[in-house]
Amino acid sequence: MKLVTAVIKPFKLDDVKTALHDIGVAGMTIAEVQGHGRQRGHTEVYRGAEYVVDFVPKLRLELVVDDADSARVVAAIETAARTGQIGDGKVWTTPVDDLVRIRTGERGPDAI
Amino acid sequence: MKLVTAVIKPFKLDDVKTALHDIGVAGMTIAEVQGHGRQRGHTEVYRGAEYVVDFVPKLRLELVVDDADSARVVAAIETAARTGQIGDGKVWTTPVDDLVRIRTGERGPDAI
Amino acid sequence: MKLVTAVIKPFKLDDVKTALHDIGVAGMTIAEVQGHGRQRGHTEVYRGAEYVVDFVPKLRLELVVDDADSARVVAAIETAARTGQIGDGKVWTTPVDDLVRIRTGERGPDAI
Amino acid sequence: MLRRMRVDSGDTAWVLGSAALVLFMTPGLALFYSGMVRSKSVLSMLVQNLATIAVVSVVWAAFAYSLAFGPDAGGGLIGNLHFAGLAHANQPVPGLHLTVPPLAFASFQMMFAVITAALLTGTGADRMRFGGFLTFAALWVVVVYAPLAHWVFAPTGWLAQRGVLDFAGGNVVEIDSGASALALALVLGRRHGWPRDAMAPHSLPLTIVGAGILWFGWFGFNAGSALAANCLASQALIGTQLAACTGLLGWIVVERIRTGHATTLGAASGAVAGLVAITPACGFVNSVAAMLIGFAGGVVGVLAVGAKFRLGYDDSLDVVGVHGAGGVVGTLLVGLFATHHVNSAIGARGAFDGGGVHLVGEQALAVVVTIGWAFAMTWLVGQLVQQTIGLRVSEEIEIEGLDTVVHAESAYDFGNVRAGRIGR
Amino acid sequence: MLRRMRVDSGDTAWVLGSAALVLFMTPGLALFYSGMVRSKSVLSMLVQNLATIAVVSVVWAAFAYSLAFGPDAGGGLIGNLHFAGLAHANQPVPGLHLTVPPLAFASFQMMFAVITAALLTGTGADRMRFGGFLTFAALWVVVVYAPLAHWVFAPTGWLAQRGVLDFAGGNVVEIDSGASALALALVLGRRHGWPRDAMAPHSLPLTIVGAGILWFGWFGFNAGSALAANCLASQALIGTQLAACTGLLGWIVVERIRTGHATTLGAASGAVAGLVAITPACGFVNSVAAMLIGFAGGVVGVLAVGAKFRLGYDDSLDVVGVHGAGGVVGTLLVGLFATHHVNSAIGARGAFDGGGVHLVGEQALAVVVTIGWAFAMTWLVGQLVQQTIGLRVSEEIEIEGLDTVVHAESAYDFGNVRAGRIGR
Amino acid sequence: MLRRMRVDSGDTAWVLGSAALVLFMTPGLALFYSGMVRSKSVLSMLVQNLATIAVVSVVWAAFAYSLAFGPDAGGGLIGNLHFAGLAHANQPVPGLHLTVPPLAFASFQMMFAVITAALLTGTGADRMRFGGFLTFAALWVVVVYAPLAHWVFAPTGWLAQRGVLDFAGGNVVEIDSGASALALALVLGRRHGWPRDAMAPHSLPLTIVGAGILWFGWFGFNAGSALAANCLASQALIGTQLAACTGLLGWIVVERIRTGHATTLGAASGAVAGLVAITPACGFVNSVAAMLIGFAGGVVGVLAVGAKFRLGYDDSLDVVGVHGAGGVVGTLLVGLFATHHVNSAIGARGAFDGGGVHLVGEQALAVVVTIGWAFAMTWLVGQLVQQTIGLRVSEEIEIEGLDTVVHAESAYDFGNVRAGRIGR
Ligand SMILES: Nc1ncnc2c1ncn2[C@@H]1O[C@H](COP(=O)(O)OP(=O)(O)O)[C@@H](O)[C@H]1O
Ligand SMILES: Nc1ncnc2c1ncn2[C@@H]1O[C@H](COP(=O)(O)OP(=O)(O)O)[C@@H](O)[C@H]1O
Ligand SMILES: Nc1ncnc2c1ncn2[C@@H]1O[C@H](COP(=O)(O)OP(=O)(O)O)[C@@H](O)[C@H]1O
Repeated sequence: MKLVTAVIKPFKLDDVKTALHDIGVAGMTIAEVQGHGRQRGHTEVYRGAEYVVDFVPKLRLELVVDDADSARVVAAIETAARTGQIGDGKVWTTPVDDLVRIRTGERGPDAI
Repeated sequence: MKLVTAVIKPFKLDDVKTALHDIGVAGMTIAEVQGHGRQRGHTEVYRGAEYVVDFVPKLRLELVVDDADSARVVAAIETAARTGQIGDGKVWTTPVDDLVRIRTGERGPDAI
Repeated sequence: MKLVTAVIKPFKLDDVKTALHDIGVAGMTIAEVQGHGRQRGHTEVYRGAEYVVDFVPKLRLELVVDDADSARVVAAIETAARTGQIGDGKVWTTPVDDLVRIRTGERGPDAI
Repeated sequence: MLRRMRVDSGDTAWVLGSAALVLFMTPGLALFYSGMVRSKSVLSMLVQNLATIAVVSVVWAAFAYSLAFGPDAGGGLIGNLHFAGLAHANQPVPGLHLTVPPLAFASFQMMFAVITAALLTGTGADRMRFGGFLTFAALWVVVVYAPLAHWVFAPTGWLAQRGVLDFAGGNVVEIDSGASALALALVLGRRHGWPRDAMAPHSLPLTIVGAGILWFGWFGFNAGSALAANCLASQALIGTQLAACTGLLGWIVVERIRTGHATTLGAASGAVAGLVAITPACGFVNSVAAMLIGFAGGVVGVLAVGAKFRLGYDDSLDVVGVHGAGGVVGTLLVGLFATHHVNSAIGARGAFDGGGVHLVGEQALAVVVTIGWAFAMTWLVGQLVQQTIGLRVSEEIEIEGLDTVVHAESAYDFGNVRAGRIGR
Repeated sequence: MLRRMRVDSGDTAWVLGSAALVLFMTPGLALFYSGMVRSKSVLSMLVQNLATIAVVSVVWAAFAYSLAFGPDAGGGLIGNLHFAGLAHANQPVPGLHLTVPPLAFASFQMMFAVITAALLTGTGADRMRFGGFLTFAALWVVVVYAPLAHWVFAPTGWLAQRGVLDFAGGNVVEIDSGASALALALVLGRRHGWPRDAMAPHSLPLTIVGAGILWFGWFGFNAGSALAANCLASQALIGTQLAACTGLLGWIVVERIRTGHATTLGAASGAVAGLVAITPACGFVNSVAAMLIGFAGGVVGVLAVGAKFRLGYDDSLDVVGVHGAGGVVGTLLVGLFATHHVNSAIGARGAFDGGGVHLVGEQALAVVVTIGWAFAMTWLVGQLVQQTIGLRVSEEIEIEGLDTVVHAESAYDFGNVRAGRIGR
Repeated sequence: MLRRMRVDSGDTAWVLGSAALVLFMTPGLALFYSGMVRSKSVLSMLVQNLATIAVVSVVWAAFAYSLAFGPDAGGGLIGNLHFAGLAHANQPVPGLHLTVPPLAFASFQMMFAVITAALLTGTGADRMRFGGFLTFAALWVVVVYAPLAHWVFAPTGWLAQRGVLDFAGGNVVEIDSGASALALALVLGRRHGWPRDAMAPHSLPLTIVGAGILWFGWFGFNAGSALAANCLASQALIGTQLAACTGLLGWIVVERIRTGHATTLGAASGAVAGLVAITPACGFVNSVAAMLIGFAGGVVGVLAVGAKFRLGYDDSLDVVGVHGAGGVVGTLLVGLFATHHVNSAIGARGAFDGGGVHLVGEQALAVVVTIGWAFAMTWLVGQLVQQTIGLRVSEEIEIEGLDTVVHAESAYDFGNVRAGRIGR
């Protein structure tokens, strides 16, 4: 199995979720994160002092998927999350040794 | 070493923490996340309009553990987090190349 | 490629970010997390009842880096985040199979 | 001038206190509204309301007060500029026999103009330009509000002369803002994603802070409109309270039946709807009638807010449904329930007090006139601003959120990450 | 009727303003309480309070006011239904020589009934049924509150006739709510996880918003109880302020000694405890006595809130410890400190004003009667509701949280994830 | 004593209501300030303000009131202890011809002392010791505030005798707090990371809750200072409103020009700056002058807050820039705009009312005296506390945050992780 981790722009969540549903993937875990990279943060003003907020709100999606599915999942996320503007984010894949569904104790791909 | 990642129901945290303490594991890092899967979100009402919140609050636990411990850790989490109801969550295990304790610079299993 | 994950004390973020910039690393994703380990949480008082908050606020940094860079990145974080006090946190490294930049579709180290 | 009037200190204390209460309603409204928007446009809502207080107060002092309450310029249509700049504003308002200093009255009325304009921020949530709205508000208070206030509130106004009864602003404030909101919603167009996306409130506790302030302030609004601390003010106060209560109950009962849940936002909205409905009536009806009117306001309110989904206009925070509908309900029911037992000064009695349908007719006329005037003129003013300096931000800004882009601020920073550096 | 009374505009302004202030206290209480609960039942606390305002106000107007302040039906035990539906409510209350319109008095007293019932929401935090509590509140205000108000506040009531002194509700509001809260806590039972889990406040700033409103409103509560704007009201106001201050200091000093920390919640709680303690006393005692009474209230409060852990009842937000204990302290200390220098209208003087123990005895009697009555009757009413429609939600709902399950809302949505779609 | 005075119920209602309003300002200030600090020291700000209310009120009743308003002890420099402990406090204040009970006046003035001291918490944000500050505040109100109040507010004070005009506290409250804040900032030193780190507000909605309360309360502060419900109070009220509005506009216009953005915090700050500037003037100037003074306050405020970065003192929440600068602006402009058309009781007329430069000179003298006195004495008191019990926490505590370390509480807990156990 693979763990697909994607960092995306928050307002793209709905599109990504729909794209994943369309290829039959539903299970995922999402965290609100702050990104840092090429995309610059915005400037804020606080009683006349200006400062740059270096971090940009992003969402981080994690999906454990079957080896066979991982390329499709990555592709689906990629397409759905793309705006073409800087800061669209990343998707990376890492190996998973094992997975358990807590409710049933099922293991491996069955637990996805 | 292994990285054990668990997604659990929030109100089970105390039980899981206790179970882990019981097998001698204390170090972990926890994030508040939103889960999506078989468990349906709840319906909310906003001035007469009804909508479904698709995400369910979950906690995501991360523990770097010795290879030898990983099965026990997974089992402890599994048992403590189980309610038998849909949405109990997942536990997965991934390989870790290296670990450092920042305070001392210790490396590998000593740093756990 | 490697995924470097670091758990640090929140007020060290600025130092760590600067140290990483200095070695040419800018991209990272940050989450607010709660840590549990040797460092004890603080005691709070609620209308006369005292209780311990078992978790300590930490930041969790994630960086996908080139294999060649990973040791330098770990070292930079280690040095910048160290206070020598208990609770400084951990850095661990895990293998990454693949990485995509959503904006361009670039893959592998080029996408970092 | 003043020396010729009898100033009663108790009445003055009440009207000054009421003016303060009504002013407090606008920050209250800002909180009420800002809790209802998503976390990316919280501050835009707050600052639009604060700046509306500023702009409208200044315009009011400059000349809108005079247009509304100055000596009639002819036909009961508009006041002249005798009180412009609050000059001569220690002279009595023609036709009003006040026992309070005219400046106390001018202050009290200023706060009414302020909150009426501020209500419109709710319609434009998430997408309205800051400068554009302030320009709009300045024009609106002169073009739309001041004439209506003259017609209804000034004793020399043509609707007042016909015997239309509006104790505390059912027409001037509530229907006016509701009809104007509809026009503004049409000028602005829908939000990106509406009506598909839920756009749920980001902080209902903040909304309840605002609702509490509104409820509190409304005692000044309604009972202060007696312009004296007397039996009439007492009746207005208890009627206001009871209508808020039955409005709340009406709303959540309907909601419970329709969705299975009584909601917090529903309770607060129902209280506001009840308060809106009793606004024109509280000085003319008894306590039992007040309960019925409030209940009607709540029930009609919850039904009316659903209309926007069917009709397709994005009145974001339901100014039409709550203020417009509630104001119509209250204004019409005055025609039924007004009684000289409560207020011996009224010209015509309500239907249930033996007055026949005459008063109902006058009230209905006022409703039609107010809706027509407010809708048409607001649409014109809105288009004018839209076509010149612009009234709506770009879609890009709307998606990103007004707070960071327009106001360069974020509402909240609870965490440990955002901190920036100054001067780097 | 009214024409036979002398209505003083200054007194009326003060009482109407005070009625508004006291109403404002209940949204304030809602915020005070809702900040103290966990984030999953914030809205349940808010909406329970809002709906309590509605239900109690309507019941009050319908007949509870008449039971409390109507012409005595016999023996000083209860009023008759002469004022039911606020009919004849512009007639004077028997025995009260008011200079304000009776409806101003009725409004003012309505707000007292509202907040007393609302206090009980604090006891049932996190687990109380919405509909069940509203039913309970409606019954409670008739069965428990109205008789007590008659006994103590109505000049014809039997405790008032004996010379019991209760300026602004030490018995009727504070001890009453405290003893009722104890009974309700027993009926409801403990929360899941109590007393092991900390159940810490989710937003202390929200609690302080509420505390500020309560403090502010309490001036209306206490100084408004003079029912006139005069020297007595002034003494009541400054005594109220001083007692809030010393209550705050008393609480945090004890807390600092016991835990090493002075807390924000402690400061707010101490201010409330001081305000509670001075409530029965502020119109009878001088400023120095007010400071002592407030201090006693704060010290006793902080000690009393710990009792629930020892005794094992889950009075979640400490209505017993703060209102019950503080009310007893204040009521008894009136027996010592009441002086005719402050209030020449009192029958018996306090011990320190040369009155011996007579007044202390009467006050103690009132305490015992109030505790006994409120506890017993509330227990009965609570059981009645519990056994019929139910007063407590299931454990499943309690764990999940009342907000999402019962009210289908979430208090906060600061992030970017939750957004749903309408009509999918 | 009291019987010899004519107590007017309307005036009393207004002054009691105003006292309540001014008290409400301090919780409002606490919220205003606490929204502006980072999430780790929110509660420290709240509890410092609450405890300041307590300490200052008690000190005020104990003797500061007497020092300020007691019979002059000689030379117009200080009052004697005749009113200490509020003994004889139902006797009239020498030189004041009040129509309200002296205790109403004492209450009203108590709230002024409270908020002036509370303003200083803003300077010490994030790093001030709790106990140290309370000690400081107790000393400060006696050593710094009470003498100034005597000089300016008591008719027998030496500055009052010279004809210095300060209607509601431009010197006594605003310049006083501003100059004291500067001294305190120097005694405390800079925060860790200042001025490099942004230290942005953690919750601007909370700040706006506070700003709304401040604005509302300021009507009591300013119009209440007429000490009667009359024409003068009405003028003060409308002038206060207009100055708040133009202050808001002045601030955001400058901000827009300088940074391209009008901010929410800027709007709130500008309103406060306008309110500050009109405070000394509102009972002496007409509405147009009030608008100009408010505008000047806003513009000077936004320029002044930048000064700390250039001069290098860390006045964390800008007490110097907003209150100090605004107070100076308003006090001096009284010299220009004061007119006997508004207030026939004034000795000298302003320059534009044909009074020449005399009044300007007196006002300038008052400014210089106030700044000198407040700065010097506060520095001494601050050093005294700093060197003895300490006024600043350790750097370790400062970095960790005052809330958890000093007060053992966290402001917020929105999540599902923190829950602890009791008694483990
Ligand atoms: N090397 C990295 N490791 C982890 N996350 C990264 C990395 N680089 C970028 N990110 C995440 O991806 C987001 C987008 O990256 P950015 O460089 O701004 O734009 P783009 O991916 O379009 O070039 C960042 O905000 C950050 O959250
Ligand atoms: N494939 C997956 N990858 C990552 N997280 C998952 C995946 N599937 C489920 N989850 C997480 O586990 C939680 C529970 O999953 P769900 O399908 O609802 O119930 P169950 O595990 O009992 O079948 C989800 O809310 C989500 O956080
Ligand atoms: N085994 C682990 N797995 C994951 N995170 C850990 C682990 N051990 C510690 N942590 C994280 O590191 C933080 C610091 O660890 P702690 O044991 O308190 O101090 P130190 O690393 O200085 O010995 C913890 O708060 C937690 O977030």
